[in-house]
Amino acid sequence: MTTLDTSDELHLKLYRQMFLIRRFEEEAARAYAQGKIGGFLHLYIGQEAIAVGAHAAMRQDDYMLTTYRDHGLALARGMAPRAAMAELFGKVTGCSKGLGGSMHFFDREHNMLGGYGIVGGHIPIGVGTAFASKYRGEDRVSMVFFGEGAVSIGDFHEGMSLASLWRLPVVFVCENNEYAMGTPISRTLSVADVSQKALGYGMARERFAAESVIHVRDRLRAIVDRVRETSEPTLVEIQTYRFRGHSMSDPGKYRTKEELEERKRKDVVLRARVELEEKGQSEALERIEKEVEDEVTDAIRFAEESPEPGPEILAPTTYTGAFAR
Amino acid sequence: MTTLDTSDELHLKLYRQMFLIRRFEEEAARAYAQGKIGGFLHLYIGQEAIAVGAHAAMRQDDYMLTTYRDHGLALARGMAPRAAMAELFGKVTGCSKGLGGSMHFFDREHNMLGGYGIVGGHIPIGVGTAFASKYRGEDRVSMVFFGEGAVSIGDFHEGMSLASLWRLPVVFVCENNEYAMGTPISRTLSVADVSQKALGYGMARERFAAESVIHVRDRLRAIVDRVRETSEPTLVEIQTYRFRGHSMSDPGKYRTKEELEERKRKDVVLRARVELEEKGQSEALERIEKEVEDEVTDAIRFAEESPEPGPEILAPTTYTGAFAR
Amino acid sequence: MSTLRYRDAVRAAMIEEMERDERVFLVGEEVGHYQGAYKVSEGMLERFGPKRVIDAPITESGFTGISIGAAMVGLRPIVEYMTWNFSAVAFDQILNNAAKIRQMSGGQFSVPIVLRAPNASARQVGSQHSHAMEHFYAQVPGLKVLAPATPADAKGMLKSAIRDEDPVLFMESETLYNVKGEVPDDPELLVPMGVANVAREGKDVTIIAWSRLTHVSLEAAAALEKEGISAEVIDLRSIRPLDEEAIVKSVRKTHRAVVAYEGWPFGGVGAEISDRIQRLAFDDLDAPVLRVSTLDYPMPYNAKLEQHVIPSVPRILEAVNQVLYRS
Amino acid sequence: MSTLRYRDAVRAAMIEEMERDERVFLVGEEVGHYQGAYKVSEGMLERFGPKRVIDAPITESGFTGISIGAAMVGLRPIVEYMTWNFSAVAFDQILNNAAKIRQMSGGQFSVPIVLRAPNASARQVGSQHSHAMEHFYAQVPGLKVLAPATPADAKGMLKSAIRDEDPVLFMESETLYNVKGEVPDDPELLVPMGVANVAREGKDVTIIAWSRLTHVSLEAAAALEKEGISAEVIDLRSIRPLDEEAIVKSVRKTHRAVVAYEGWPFGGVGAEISDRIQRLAFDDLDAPVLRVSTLDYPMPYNAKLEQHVIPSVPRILEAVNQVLYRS
Ligand SMILES: Cc1ncc(C[n+]2csc(CCOP(=O)(O)OP(=O)(O)O)c2C)c(N)n1
Ligand SMILES: Cc1ncc(C[n+]2csc(CCOP(=O)(O)OP(=O)(O)O)c2C)c(N)n1
Ligand SMILES: [Mg+2]
Ligand SMILES: [Mg+2]
Repeated sequence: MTTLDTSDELHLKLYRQMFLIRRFEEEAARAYAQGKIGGFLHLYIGQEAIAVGAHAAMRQDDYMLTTYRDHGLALARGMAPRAAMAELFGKVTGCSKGLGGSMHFFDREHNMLGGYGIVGGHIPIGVGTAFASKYRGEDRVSMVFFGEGAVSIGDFHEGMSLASLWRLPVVFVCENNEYAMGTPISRTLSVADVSQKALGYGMARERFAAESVIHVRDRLRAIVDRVRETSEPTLVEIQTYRFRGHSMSDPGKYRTKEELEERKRKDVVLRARVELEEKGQSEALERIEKEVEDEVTDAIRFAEESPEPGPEILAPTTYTGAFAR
Repeated sequence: MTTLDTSDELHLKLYRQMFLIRRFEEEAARAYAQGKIGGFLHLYIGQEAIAVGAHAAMRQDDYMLTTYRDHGLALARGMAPRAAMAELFGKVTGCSKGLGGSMHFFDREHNMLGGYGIVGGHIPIGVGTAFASKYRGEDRVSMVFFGEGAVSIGDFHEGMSLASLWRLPVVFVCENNEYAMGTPISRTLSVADVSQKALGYGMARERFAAESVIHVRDRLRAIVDRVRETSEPTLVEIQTYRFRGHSMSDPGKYRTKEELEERKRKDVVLRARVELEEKGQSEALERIEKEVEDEVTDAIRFAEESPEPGPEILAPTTYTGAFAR
Repeated sequence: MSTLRYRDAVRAAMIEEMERDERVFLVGEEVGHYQGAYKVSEGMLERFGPKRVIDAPITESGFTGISIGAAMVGLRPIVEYMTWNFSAVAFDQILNNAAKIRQMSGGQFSVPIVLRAPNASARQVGSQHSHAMEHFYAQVPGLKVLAPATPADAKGMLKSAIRDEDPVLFMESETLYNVKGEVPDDPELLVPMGVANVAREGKDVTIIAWSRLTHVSLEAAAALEKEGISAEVIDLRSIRPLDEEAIVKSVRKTHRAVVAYEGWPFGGVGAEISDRIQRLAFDDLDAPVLRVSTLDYPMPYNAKLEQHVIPSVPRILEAVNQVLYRS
Repeated sequence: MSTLRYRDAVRAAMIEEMERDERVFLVGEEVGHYQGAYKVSEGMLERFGPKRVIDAPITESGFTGISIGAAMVGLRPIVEYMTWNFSAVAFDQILNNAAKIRQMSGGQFSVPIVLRAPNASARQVGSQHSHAMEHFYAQVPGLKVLAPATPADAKGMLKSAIRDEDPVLFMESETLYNVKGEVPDDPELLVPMGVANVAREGKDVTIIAWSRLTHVSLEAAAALEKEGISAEVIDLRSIRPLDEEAIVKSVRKTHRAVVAYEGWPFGGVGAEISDRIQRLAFDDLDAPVLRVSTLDYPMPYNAKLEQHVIPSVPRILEAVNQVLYRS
């Protein structure tokens, strides 16, 4: 069992990551409104403690992957804001060379194995990375994220079934933000406790709220350690909330203003800030926030100034080698 | 709560159905060896108590459907042996006009909604028939059968999820015969108790062995009555065993002779016969068996003598109305 | 006649048929409380209630299968996928059950079901969300596939689809939902399947298209007119059944054909049309049939590359010039 | 050279590549203890152990996805489906992940995976078990599709597939597994993708085929010879990439083409070939290209109807006579 770092230094570092995600996405939303970003844009605002806490619980050589709501995980993993913003702008300097867009952030260097657009489809992929680790006798853990809307689809079940049967080192993280698009969990699931889904596989399960980034880190670290040691998978339900619509086109009429306001009072980014302030870290906070502002401004500028990919990029990214149609 | 008929008369009737299935399939196996039947032939021998007991627990207007291993259910439901055998022989007088074959027995008149070849694919179909009953305000129950090998596939999960969420009157019957083709349940599932799969949906579950046809009828009747009353689905695992290979081409090397012999000693058809004999029904048994032998002989003769479908049958069975390519 | 947007025409067809026939219901993700991901079903939950306008969880294979089962025993489901892309997880249900049940039951059971959704590209939605799925499904006997381009056809053909006894796949387009057009009010006015529409008459070249590309082809035809070229535009509307007579008739007149559509170049509906023309109008052809399709790559996110990859007016003009041996 | 059955040639390729490269493994239903549903992997569990020859439960989408994930991080999975029919439940994984990951990651991740299984009809296995799935998959950029007809090609091409960096779909046939042929022993002898084979030279007509239909076409060519007609038979072997040069070259010589294959007539690989011929050899064609395909119905169980529906020697002869304007 590792002893966990609970220093202010660490907390500041995690706060910085959350704040970066928050500010990155706020600016992305603005750029979207200006028509600089197209297609879908699913914001992670409100859920930052999960990606950041999870990254802190993992090793850099562990594999992580998620859904179309992928900016948070990518930035937490260490993707440069420049590469992230340039991807949103469809530029060749983007993490996926402008070919993927918001839903398909990939970063091989940081073991961010992608954002995927088909609900549930990436779950077996994540299990497959754990399969590879076990096959090679490595002690990596894989972590795959999905929403509570994804647990009724076939690929969730097949991924869970095979991970249990083959005892693969994978943590399934369900980010339960209460809504799948406009559908509340009560119209999606016959059970209120998502972690109950583990029972049919004899899989270990955990369930907690993303109250704070440190809490998420702590809970996940214990789980990840156990998974690494035993090579037995676990299903984790983390309760959270998204502050924005499902994507930019969603006005979010399915929930009340009051509900939203109440949840915003529990904002994990704000709460981390308050806590750190109370611990006398105002100066460090200001420095960090300034840095992040600069980084995001720089990312926007970089994205704006970067060149677009040309048609010559299409063939070599479709197939690896030479290939005649 | 209905009081259950436990008369010898009923037991003889159920024995007759089981014996018919047994003899029908033995003769089908022989015809297959003679090249009169082609493609796949999956025998139900050993599992007869389930289809027959289930039919006795259901009403004739209830919907039932199953896998490619479908002769048992079809005959239990009341399909004429002639139509069944003719289908195996590929004749136009067959239940599916010789177009379906062994895996695709359908009988609209008897509410046998088909045998299906894709593992799991028919489970949502079965749920859909229950959806229709509820939609129309009828009190029919649907029953869908599948093997223990089917519970890891996506469509099982989606069917279970939706039946629970929408509270549909459907009984999921898993015929656990311990093997999926050559794979024992231990290499298929991470849990030994298949009924445990219900837990993740908050669905009611039951589990018992198909010791006798009356036992199956009794247990299922109670479940069906409850489902009919509450419109809440149930997952039922029934333990059984198949005496033949997965299909005709399977020599069944994955199990020992001893295992098979031991199971054959518990043969539900044989046990029903012994019990009825002990109750002094030898004469009735002989009469029934003679009748069945005649019926099967007649079915074979009918199948042999029936005409084959001609090409003109193909267009009107592909589309309902007129249709230009 | 009323002026309706495509979106409203689709809705009008559903409402009229649901009013007419108790057995018809609508199921899909966000079709009810959310009023439809693209607002196609707006107001329908309020009108018909949750029994007939059903919000489904993300289980495309599950609710497709359920609808097939319900159709077998007498209901007439309309399944909305959020987009056709997501039907890929229900592919087996469509291929093996919807299309096969009638034949493998020897004709005992039909599957009167309509599967509908927006299809093909929709502005930068990228690699996994831009598929033109008709190219997979039109191959399959037992299925019918429609792809109307106008509000009037959307309404009239969807009504035909809902009344049909067999599975019908109905392809809309996010990029068409706001297109306006005159739509007949008569609820008994159905547009039949299998009949193409000559969207513009011409004599020098035939452009065959469907769905959004009908409009792009009409634009191309207008541009060609300025160059003195008279292009006939055939809007297929129905892909399976395919109105080969209409195609052949036009090509017999123009002697030249270009097929313009979204979808990859390998096989698919475009190749089928090209093959039929060369087979049925071989002696009438003065040039090879050319196809203007999506280029042979997964859809890139970048806006310019997306425009580069999907068929466009300039690429249609280029193909027309080629079959006319100009340039 | 050794004389091997097709089944053994496939196995030999897998064994050689697994001996050569630790990263290669085999996963599928019944591939291990049962020795393969069609005995293709016989003895492999004993040879390589359960770590590398893995029995999977019935979860085609799951183990396809797992293999894609494993391939992304450096392994080289071979996935066996019991038959290609069952890949329909994994369609989304193949379409949206296997084919797309490389492009949507901007080239960061490749998916070196081989998906293999018997394909198309297999004697009365009926409606849901007789699909020719290449017609769906060959459409998709990002995938490669092979369908060898002989043991030598089966071995050499499977080895190429396993060493390839991209997803390769490998189509075998239950009806070919017992076919014998000479197979080179050299484990470094690969048969490249994208190169067709002239299986028989001729000058009057070109018959283009693949997989089992290559053999049927050779039979047809032998029958034609007796009537004084010299047919060239092109065995495509590789469907995507497609060797259009070989096809065009042959048609330039013979001026007539027939495409013979299993699969429905609407669209698919056959239409693609027909389209390429009319486009690339328009002036060389003396007759329309004709296709001999499976008829446009789900596969019936009845043996005679099945024979009626699938392409056969008489139907190929009929098409050849037609393109030769004999009758
Ligand atoms: C198979 C499939 N069906 C439908 C969609 C459309 N869709 C995208 S996200 C989404 C809701 C997902 O909700 P949830 O899983 O709770 O994740 P969240 O968006 O809340 O993070 C839907 C329906 C899709 N992408 N894939
Ligand atoms: C999706 C799919 N994958 C594979 C198969 C091939 N297959 C047919 S039956 C079977 C075993 C099924 O076992 P189980 O569910 O236990 O039923 P049982 O045969 O024992 O009655 C397999 C693998 C199939 N039909 N469908
Ligand atoms: Mg959610
Ligand atoms: Mg079994």
